[in-house]
Amino acid sequence: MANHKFRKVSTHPNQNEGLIFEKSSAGKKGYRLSELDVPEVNERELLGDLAREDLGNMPEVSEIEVVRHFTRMSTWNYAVDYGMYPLGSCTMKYNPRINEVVSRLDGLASAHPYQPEAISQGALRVMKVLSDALIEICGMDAITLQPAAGAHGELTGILLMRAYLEKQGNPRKKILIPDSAHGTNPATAAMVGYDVENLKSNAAGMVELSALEAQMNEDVAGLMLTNPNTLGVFDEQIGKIAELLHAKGGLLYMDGANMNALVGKVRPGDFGVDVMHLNLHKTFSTPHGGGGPGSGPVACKKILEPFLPVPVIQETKDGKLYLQYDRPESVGRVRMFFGNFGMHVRALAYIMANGPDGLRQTTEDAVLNANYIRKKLEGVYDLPYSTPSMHEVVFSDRLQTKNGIKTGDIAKRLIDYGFHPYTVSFPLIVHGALMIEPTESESKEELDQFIEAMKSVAEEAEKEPEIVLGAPHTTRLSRLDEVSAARKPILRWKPQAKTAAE
Amino acid sequence: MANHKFRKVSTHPNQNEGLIFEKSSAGKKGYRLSELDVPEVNERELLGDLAREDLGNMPEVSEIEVVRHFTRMSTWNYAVDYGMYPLGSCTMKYNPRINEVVSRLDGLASAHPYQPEAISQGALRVMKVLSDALIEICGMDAITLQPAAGAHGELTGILLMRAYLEKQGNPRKKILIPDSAHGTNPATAAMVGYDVENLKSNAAGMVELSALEAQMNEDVAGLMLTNPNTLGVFDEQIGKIAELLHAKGGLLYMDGANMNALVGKVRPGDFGVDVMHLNLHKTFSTPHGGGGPGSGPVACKKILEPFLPVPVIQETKDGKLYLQYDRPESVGRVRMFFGNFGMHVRALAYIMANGPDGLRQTTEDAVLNANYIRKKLEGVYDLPYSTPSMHEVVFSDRLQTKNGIKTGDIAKRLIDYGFHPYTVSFPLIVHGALMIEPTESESKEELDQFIEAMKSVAEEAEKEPEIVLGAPHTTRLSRLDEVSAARKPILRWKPQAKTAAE
Amino acid sequence: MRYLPKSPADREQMLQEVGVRSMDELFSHIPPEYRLKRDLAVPRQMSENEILDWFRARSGENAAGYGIMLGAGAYNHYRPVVIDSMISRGEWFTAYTPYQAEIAQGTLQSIFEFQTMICELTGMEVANASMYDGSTGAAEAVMMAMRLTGRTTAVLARSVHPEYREVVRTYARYQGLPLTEAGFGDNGRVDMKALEAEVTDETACVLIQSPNFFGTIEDVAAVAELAHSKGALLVVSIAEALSLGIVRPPAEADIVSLEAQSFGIPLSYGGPYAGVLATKEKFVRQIPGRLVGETRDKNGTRGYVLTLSTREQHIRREKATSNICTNQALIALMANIFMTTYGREGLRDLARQNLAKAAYARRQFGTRAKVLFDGAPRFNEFVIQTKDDPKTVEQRLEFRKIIGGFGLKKFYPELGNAAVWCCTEMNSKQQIDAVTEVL
Amino acid sequence: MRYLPKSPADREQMLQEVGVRSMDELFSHIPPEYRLKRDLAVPRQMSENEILDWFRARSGENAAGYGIMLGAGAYNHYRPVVIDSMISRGEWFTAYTPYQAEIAQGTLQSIFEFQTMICELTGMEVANASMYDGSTGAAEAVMMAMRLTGRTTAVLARSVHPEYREVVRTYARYQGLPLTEAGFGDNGRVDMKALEAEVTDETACVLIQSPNFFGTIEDVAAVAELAHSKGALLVVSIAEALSLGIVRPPAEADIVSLEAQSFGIPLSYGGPYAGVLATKEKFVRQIPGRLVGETRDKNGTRGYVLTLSTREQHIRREKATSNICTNQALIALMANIFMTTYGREGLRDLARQNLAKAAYARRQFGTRAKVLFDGAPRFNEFVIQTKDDPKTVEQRLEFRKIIGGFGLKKFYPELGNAAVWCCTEMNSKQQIDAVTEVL
Ligand SMILES: Cc1ncc(COP(=O)(O)O)c(C=O)c1O
Ligand SMILES: Cc1ncc(COP(=O)(O)O)c(C=O)c1O
Repeated sequence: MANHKFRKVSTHPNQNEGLIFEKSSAGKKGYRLSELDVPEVNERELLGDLAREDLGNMPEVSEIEVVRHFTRMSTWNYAVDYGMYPLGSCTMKYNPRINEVVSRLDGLASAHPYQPEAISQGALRVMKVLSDALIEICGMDAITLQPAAGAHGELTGILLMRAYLEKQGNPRKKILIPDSAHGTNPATAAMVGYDVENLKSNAAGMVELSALEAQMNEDVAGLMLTNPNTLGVFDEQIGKIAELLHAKGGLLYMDGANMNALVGKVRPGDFGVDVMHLNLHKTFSTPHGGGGPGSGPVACKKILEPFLPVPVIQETKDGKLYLQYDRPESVGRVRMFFGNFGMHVRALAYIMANGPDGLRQTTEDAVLNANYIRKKLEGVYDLPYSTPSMHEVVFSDRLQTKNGIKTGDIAKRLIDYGFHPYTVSFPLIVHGALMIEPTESESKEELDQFIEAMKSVAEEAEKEPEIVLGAPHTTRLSRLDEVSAARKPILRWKPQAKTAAE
Repeated sequence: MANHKFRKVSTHPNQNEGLIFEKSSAGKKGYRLSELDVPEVNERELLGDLAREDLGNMPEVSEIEVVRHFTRMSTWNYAVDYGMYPLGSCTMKYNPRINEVVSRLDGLASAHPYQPEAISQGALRVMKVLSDALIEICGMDAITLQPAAGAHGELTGILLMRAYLEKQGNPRKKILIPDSAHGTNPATAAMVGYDVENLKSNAAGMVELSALEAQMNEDVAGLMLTNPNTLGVFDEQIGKIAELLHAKGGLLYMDGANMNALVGKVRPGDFGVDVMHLNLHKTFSTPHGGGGPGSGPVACKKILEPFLPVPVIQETKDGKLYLQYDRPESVGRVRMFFGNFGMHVRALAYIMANGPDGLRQTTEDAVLNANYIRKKLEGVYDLPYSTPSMHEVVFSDRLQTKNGIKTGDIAKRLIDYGFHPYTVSFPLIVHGALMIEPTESESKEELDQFIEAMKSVAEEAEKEPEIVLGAPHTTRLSRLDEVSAARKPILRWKPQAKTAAE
Repeated sequence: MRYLPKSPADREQMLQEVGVRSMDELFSHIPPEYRLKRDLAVPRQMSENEILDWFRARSGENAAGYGIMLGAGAYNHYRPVVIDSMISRGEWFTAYTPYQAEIAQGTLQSIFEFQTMICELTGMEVANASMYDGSTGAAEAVMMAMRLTGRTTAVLARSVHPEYREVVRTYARYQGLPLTEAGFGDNGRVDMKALEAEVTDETACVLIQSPNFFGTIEDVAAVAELAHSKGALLVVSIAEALSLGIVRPPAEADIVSLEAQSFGIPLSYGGPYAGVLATKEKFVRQIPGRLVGETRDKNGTRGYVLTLSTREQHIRREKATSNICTNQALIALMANIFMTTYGREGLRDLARQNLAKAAYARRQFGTRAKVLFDGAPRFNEFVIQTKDDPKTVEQRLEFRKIIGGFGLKKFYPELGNAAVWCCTEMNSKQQIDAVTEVL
Repeated sequence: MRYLPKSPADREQMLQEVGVRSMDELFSHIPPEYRLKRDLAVPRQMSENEILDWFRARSGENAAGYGIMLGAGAYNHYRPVVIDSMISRGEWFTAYTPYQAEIAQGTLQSIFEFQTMICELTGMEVANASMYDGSTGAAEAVMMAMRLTGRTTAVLARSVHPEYREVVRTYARYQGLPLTEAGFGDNGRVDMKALEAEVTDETACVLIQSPNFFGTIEDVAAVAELAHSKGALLVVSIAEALSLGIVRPPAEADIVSLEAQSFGIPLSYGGPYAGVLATKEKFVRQIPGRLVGETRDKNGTRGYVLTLSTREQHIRREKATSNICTNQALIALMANIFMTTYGREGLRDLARQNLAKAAYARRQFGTRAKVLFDGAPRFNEFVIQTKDDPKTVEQRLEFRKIIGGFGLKKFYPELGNAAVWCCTEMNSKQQIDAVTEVL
């Protein structure tokens, strides 16, 4: 009967809103245009046979249907506003509402990127103040806000390194990347024409120094290091690592995705990093929006400044800001205009809301939360690395696999407890990884509930594994068939599909 | 196992967010004040023993906890944005988003009611243009926007009638009210010092003319008529009714809660109404917000204009608007300032979005939707009055009661189908009433799903009544015990309750 | 029309299934002479863009970005942005009154929290879900007192907001005997002698406001004693809710009528605001408006419902405690979010800043003009008597984009050029100093 | 700090349970010489109110309420308010990439709809979930063409947005041979002769933009034929997405790179915007970025998942089709809501209004200045050559609060005082006439 009930309930759109194309019918309108105050035109006359026949299957719905469609679909998402979202490395922290308000102020939101600089001083000031703050936070000398996301920042940073080395006379061939690195690191190195050489980690989850010594030579442009790395471990040998690289003329790139573990406590520029990116959508609270937009500013040391993408913001003695384009050594543009300005506004608002004291406390709370979870779940789940944790902790499913339960199953079951899962199976150096990053935004109450849930799932894995394997049980949809999705990809709706849809 | 699963899932705040007081802990802050730029003060010095000791059990939480608390609780509500909300007489139509935007424009939202008229012309213009539009829509001569809701408008309207009759020399004793009337009508009459005399309806659900003739005399101040009435029936004898009243010196008050059935098609002023109220939160799309704010403008004929509440908006020859207070015959104020201005803004935006053509079409669609439901459900549910329906249709549970199923049970079961129930057990003249008002905002798709659900529930009432009696089955909470709630009222949280709460 | 989810084909098909040939046939039972044969003379259908432009223009005709030193029943406080962010969720603002508890727990639980916080702040035992505003709330409180005492007149302090008093008079007009008033003393408080003279054994209640219209905090305890000694109740009206952050609650009152506008509700040219009534448990069955109570569902889980509705019009009809139906739920929710965001410490800190700003302004203005009613404590409002008519001062301030105090002449001719000014956390020292210069 | 949900007591207790004495102990394993012993020199902690005021001031320093007749890659169109109303729901903007399909169906289904609409509009068979923007999208498209053809150079039309070309060069720098360019003819279109000369059997693709940087609509079919005849692919970049409402889709292209900013995305001083790549089904395994596909759950119910991720960096690492990870999902959602709101008829009507406004402006401006590239059809942009330097015109327009065309000198010295102007539904006849006077 339970099922029977559910079947009926699920007939309501709120549980089963169709595709917008299935709600479309000719003549419904969700718009109205203003009266045209210039002479009407006929597109056939103006465009000839370049005029378009029709718009095919584009939908036709009314405004209330738009509102309901996107409201109903939204209720199928989990979000930070619902609760803990401990995706490791993704830093799903609170997105402050004031950020959303200031970024929508008319003078900022409606500013055209090519409007005269004289009437863009407000926007340029926002970018300048943010730039200065980020430089200070990273302990670097210069910055570009142009990159649109972290990976884009990596690309920019490695381009800077290559341009610098080329100027030294030899761009070199390889980039060293630890096996714990995020996939964007090797992918980036390849885009800049470098071969990727894997660097082993040691038992502590840090760089194996002997390996680095052995692999570092004049063919190596540098090392891409995430610090703290994806195990949540701060590499204490960082000074030595930088030395080794610099001694052989290489450069140290830091993937700053985990900068939220350091802000206000440690500055990469102080421990030998030459260039790094930041993820404003992680450390600086800009919303991730279901997959972006991001923003990946790149900060660097003086030696790399000449190569920054154009334009660069400069200030005249009398405090006027302007965009400098004439920079002969620049690597060029990585994006049109000035980057994701709307995210710059939000990140600055976040920094202002925190101040130096708030930023430090935020970092401390993030690290405290991760260590609290580690303490409470150690033993319940296998902890492959006993090295101190910073902002996140990585467990493995070793203890559960004996009952045939994998990290992915635990994750799905966690959904039934009302939590978003942690990051599954990453980093790759931990087999069956559970990568948990609570961020500073979780209260003790929420953490305790999460811990209780994780313990309960571990217990279920012992006592009733099938309930875990079958999870989630409480969602609108059960586990989705990703295999057949990839085998026979359906990447768009087509009219005939209409019948297929219930 | 299902239960077992649910128990656990329900431990997450999203399903079971506690009271804010239960999340509070000393020292958490959700605010920060600006630096004080004037000398600090000590309240003991300034207020002496009028200074407050402390704020007792007021909560202490952070901003993210505020956001999650109100986001989580919100997900326990049904809303027009989710789907059909066919509460009869309540007119739960689409609340356009542009209304929310324009009502928040700084110059309107931050206007102080006592700021000089010279810098309030924009606000006054909004009220003036809205007033003119509503007068035209009602076919009346004058209006006040001061009343804060429909019932408040009723109070104002009856006050106008009484002031007028007093001026004629005799305020009279009684108000006639049909048995189909909303509870606010008799309650209002009483507040203005009138006795309420019940007026029978005839088999068609209209006023029994002979009864009216018999009851109408010099003791009767007037009749409060809802037209179309709460049966969704337009009283075709309206002309005769007005005559009978006027002949004996009485006045006709129309409760305009159902004006959405007439806009653009029929004007009360044209069929003899002397005074009426409108519910801007029904007919004119201002959001109902879980119980208000409303807005209940009162439109009247010339003879009643001198008695309108102060102030009244006037315009000088050169187009300056001002507030006129010097009106000796006014009934006085029914509210401070000028009424729910924010709702006036929204209602006007709605009228502008529709225009004359849109308003008419809106009325037509509302009536079409109600008749479509009537047609499809007639026979499945008992239709006590075969008189033509306007914007809503009233069924009874007669066919279901034989299986012990009452209108309230059908309503609860409807929840399982993803719909908000209709209005239950009102109007009182229909025993076990199902009062259904779809409004124009429902698509054929949504209506068909609703009809299917209603049929399915009727079928269940036959075949498996217990499933209906036990409903709802799919909500976070099952049926709530209203009886014990009223017997031993707990109207506020108290610290010791902390333990009691899970 | 873009709000209507029907295509022409949908309409055709539905008309057919209903069995009529045209839309007009659906209205054919209405006598032809009443049917409108023309378009309504209202503004033509506009695009969203045009609507936005029209209202932007109106907004521009209003003062925007002015410094506001005007209170007098509507207070300019900062509104944390979480308020609009939350209430803009459709689940809150597109819901109706929570008649169906199982799918309205969000609204119901939030009202229960609101009722609780109002009790905490006012020192009362129960509070309702909301009233239209502070003025109608005060009127309903007086009517409630009449029901409770069986007496039919009341004494209003003249230091109560003049428009509140007008509303009370309108509501009470047909309830019984005419209302009387009691004046104020040199310290701005209600004149106890005058009050004593007015209160009789036919007096249902005494209505005072604290802080009152002059910003003066009344001696609630003393007035309560006087009222109670004659068997009358005390109704205390509070227009500046933030005062409760730092001023002793009127615990001696029998009924407190609060206007919550200061708690995160936009000035919005006077509305929508939210009133609320709080009282003693023993009086609960005479309180008007909605009440939310705690209960359990079939599984024993805690939940909330509308309760004690036998007081209300939909059950009691002409015998109801009031005709109120729709109240100000969404506005009360704003206040709820505001109170939650500032909380126990914040409301106090914020109130203290208001106290400091007003104290500073009073001292500064005092160097240029006469400060009235200085004999009793006040919160964020004070009365200044200038040589020139406030209207003249107003014009001078206009250049500085500052809106000054409320001229009292209109309601209190005896006070001449006096005006009541207000300073909140929104007024900078700079603004205050600028005003000082023009006084 | 108001965002942190911990009381001092909470911190104390947690530190104890973790087994450390202080916060600093949690960082003690970091070499002391690297630990910061001072406060960061960043702005002090500000109240929400102060933050709002600061940004309001910055907003005021920017042009607000100006008439914008500037396009050049960023277009000023009306944004229906439902867009922000919807994306402001936490369920949309506070979610991460939909890795866990069962609790991300909202995001996934909306992306599937987005992919479908992009296919409908561009005439392609598949589209991805989004790219950073149109410029990086064009670059990724060129790289994709190189992978597909195994060739390592490309020809860029000079009529492609100059900044797009700069980005393509940056991306392609280390991919192989240097890129070459082909100029434009008197009608503003790519010069076919020049193009023919540049395209060789090492050319992976030809990149054109249509409407191009001058607003001219390219002859896509002809360019495609030329490219294909040399075994090269055709990549068409579209910066003004609204043109697809009324201009024939570039169906002959192999890859279309679209900038969706025109679809309800604020100008926001240049970002965030949203790019998207569309192509033929047979090329799908070389497309960069995320793809959402339809599938079924265990009960056979339709659902959506991220798919074909073996193309992506997190699986393929250095062999991935791109390093892109985070894309522009929320911005793509804005475009999705925009396309849904206007829909089949609306996009066409809106595009027609743009066509009409630009045609009128061109005619009017033409009476005062020289219209260039008039030999081929255009959408809402056109090039005007004035006697005076555009900078001078700019100053004259400043008084009328109008932002004029984009001076071409910087990138096309040979065009002298030419500037590319844009007119959309947002530009009134009155504005256009005002500008005409000033030219
Ligand atoms: C360690 C690490 N590096 C790089 C990235 C890529 O950043 P983005 O997704 O902003 O491109 C991420 C984000 O997933 C990350 O976690
Ligand atoms: C017929 C009728 N009259 C009066 C009212 C009272 O209107 P309000 O709730 O706005 O006070 C209502 C609303 O419920 C109603 O339906």
